[in-house]
Amino acid sequence: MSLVKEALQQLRKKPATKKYPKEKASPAKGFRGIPVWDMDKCLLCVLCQNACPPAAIKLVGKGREAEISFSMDRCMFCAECAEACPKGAITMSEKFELAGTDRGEMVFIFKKKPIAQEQK
Amino acid sequence: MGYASTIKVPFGPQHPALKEPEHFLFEVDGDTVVNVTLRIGYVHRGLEKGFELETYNHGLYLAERVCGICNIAHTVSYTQVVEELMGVQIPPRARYIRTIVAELERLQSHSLWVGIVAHEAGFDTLFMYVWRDREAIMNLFEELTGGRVLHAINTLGGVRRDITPEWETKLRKGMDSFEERTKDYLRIVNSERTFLKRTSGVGLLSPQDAVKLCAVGPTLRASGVKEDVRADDPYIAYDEIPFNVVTSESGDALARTVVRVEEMMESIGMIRYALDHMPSGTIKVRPPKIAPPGEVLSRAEAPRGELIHFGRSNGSAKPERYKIRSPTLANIPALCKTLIGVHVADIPIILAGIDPCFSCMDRMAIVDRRTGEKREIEK
Amino acid sequence: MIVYDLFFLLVFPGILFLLCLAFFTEWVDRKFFARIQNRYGPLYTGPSGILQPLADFVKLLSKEDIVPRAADRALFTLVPIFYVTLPLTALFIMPIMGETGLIAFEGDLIFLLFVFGLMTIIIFLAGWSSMSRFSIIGGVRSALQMLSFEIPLGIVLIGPAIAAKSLSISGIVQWQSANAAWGLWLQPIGFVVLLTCLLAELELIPFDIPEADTEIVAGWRTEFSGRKLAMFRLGRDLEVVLCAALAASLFLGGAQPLWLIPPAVVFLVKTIAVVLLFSFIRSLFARFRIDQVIAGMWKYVLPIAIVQIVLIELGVGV
Amino acid sequence: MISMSEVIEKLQNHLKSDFGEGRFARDRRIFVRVGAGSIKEAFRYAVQEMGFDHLGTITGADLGADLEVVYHLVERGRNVLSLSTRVPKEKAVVPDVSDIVPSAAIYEREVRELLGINFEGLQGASLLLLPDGWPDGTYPLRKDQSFGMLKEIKLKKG
Repeated sequence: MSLVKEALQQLRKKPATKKYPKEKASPAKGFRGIPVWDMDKCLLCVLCQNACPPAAIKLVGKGREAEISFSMDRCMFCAECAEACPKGAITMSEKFELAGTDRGEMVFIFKKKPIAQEQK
Repeated sequence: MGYASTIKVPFGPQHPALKEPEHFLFEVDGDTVVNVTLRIGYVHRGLEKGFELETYNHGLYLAERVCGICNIAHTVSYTQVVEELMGVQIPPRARYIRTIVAELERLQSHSLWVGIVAHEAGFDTLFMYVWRDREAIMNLFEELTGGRVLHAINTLGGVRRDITPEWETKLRKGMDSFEERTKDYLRIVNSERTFLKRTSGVGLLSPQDAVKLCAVGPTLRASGVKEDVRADDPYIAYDEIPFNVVTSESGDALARTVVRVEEMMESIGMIRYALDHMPSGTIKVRPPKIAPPGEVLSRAEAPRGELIHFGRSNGSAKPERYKIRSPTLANIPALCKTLIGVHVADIPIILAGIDPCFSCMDRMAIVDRRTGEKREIEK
Repeated sequence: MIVYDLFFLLVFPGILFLLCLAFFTEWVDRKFFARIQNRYGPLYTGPSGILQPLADFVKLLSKEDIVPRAADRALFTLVPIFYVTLPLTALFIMPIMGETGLIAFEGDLIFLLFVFGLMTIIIFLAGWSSMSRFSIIGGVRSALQMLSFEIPLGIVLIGPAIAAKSLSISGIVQWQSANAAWGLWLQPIGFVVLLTCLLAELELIPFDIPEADTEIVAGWRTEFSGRKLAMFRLGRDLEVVLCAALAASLFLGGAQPLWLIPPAVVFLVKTIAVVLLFSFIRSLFARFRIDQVIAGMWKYVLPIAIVQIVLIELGVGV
Repeated sequence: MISMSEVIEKLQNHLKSDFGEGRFARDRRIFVRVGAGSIKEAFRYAVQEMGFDHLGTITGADLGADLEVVYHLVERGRNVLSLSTRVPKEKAVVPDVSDIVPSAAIYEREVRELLGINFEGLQGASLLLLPDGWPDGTYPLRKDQSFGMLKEIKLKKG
């Protein structure tokens, strides 16, 4: 019978669980979500590709048109790439609802913006 | 056995009492267990072979994923082995942060376990309360390491994130509220008569058997043997942080519960002490890429018991042989011993007694208790 | 007048009302039990999840209905039907509309005891006919549990009958409204023993050994699926309504008009109160082992029940 | 708590000729190599006389030419003695020690399954860690087995 007092107290308290689809818990500040490349800072060096343990990052193509193809289904959100990047171009976003049914959609391509005409 | 031969009751690989796939085949005579046969390997992923193909840095993430609940213990052991192989000395502040995170994980793992034992005994309300309070620790982990379960905070040469002052205040506040919740659980666990009826005197393990069968961790300490890797063979910062090893005399399922809850109280005290005496300075040292030939054995006190990592390097960037022996594996003979001669209804509680973490254990091996009569263990 | 009888039989205090009451009590039980455990309980089906039990029922009806090869097919399909009809028939003797039930005859209390016994046999047959290890163990356990709580239940039910000098539940309710005295104040011990035995009958937490999910998967219900499982869950809810109505009628005065409030509403309030009581007790305890239950019932609950009867004989509670 | 040099010295005069070489890498860690013939005697001596009664684990290793077995023994939680011995790959037979420490059967089964070292006296032939129907003769932890080869292994049916 040792729980009676506690059980009655709980009745008055607001439930600790959240109504998930309606109320969403926002992740903490330093949360390691899916990595995002900021292509302006990116030097297209392959440091992140070598640092990634499950080899989820691949640099495709050469020169300015090269693009980073990041396959999210291999990624394990360990933030090694963010640490290895000399220019800090990779940041771990806060998105964590990443479930999907089609692995094809899980490959993200990051390209550099084409240089505007007047700059040439 | 005469006419009434034993019937074989399969437990697992999918069974509500087992959180992970394991197969126990119980020979039940009437309502008491006569013999248990164990078949494991359902989550064996060949990690040891994997270590040999990965560089040291990437092997860290393999070690972290051996087990979800005690991954700090695995990364602490792994980094110790590799740092000793490479001859790297980590800064004192990193040692303290590792200890704090290791103790926090012990809190999280033990409270998870208390909830599961309560659920096995049908005490669902305590299960809900304990797991609700555990969320506070998971949130603390999320803020510090960025991950609720897999905290990639230990790395070769130190830790990746430093403890900021405001996180420290949150930690202290979290510890205060968690402490008095733990006192509450201790009171409930010791006083709730229905829970006592289901756990006291169930699954007895005598000290002699515990030592003879090489049991480890809370299962060993609940039988009255005072052995804890943190006190006997201190690693990271455990030699500078005072704590007392919790033991209990009765060696039954209740003792294992009480020992774990009291260990949570100890961990809270240790975290506070570590926060007060936190040295300042850098938190990371750059490790070399390759390790000179050598072999190192590191022992850590995972929440479930003594965890052994044994690494051997051959001068290249990849380990030559890496062996992990997890605490659940060492507790299996003790588990099989306590399972003989109990009621069928008590099996889940005794199974949960050693806090089995089969993904840890499976990563390597084990045993089919030779069928036939009970003589093997006393061989 | 047939129309009225049909209406009474089929709609108001009859089948339709009882089914809705069964779903409603399951919803109340799940919400209250959840609130005690600091969570919300059903939320999204209907206003604050009130249609969840109905949704579960309909979902189960649409699910595949597997009969194990080794099962005794005839018995396997008959048992769920019995499990629903038995509590339904027993509920007709409960006074809901006024102080007399739809069918009230001298001795319907004994008929109720017979129905309780039959229910447990049906549960045992359910476990036995599905021929799987877990359900056989579950069935045997439910039979063992019945042997332990049936006698104290019988004794304690007779208490109010002796006080009211009538073996019919309606008679007891009328006696209580005549003397404006609730059975609870006259025989408090009887109420406590009745609650314990009803918990054992309903297989709620301290006594949910026949379907202990962490030990024998789902006990005697393991092999049932689809429509049969839907019937079992409905039967369980009806059984909860039956036990709550029994406790309300015998000890809390049952369906008595209170100034302007019609007796049916009073009955509803009392039954829901008893359901809440069940739910609260259910959240406090861990599960006993079968040998502890049998020993406990015979050593403690039975003597207390006998003490209660002795007290009434001595004229304490009349 | 006997000191480490004492441990090595005791083992040395107990095993005399068969004592390979002993060293300690750091405090509380002693590595001793022993000849294949007297490994069981060394193990029994360490467990029963010298108080190393807790068997941590048994590690198997493939050294190319021969196979190595390392027994990690722990003394009342403090000193760890790693007794190792080498056995040629063709005749990989090591005496079984589960009669001294019952839980040794656990680790011997694994080493036998993954590396192919045969422990004579170890009963029970059913596979534990590897899936049923694993083709015997292929030992996953051997250096010659690569991940690619292991992927192609088809499990025997029945």
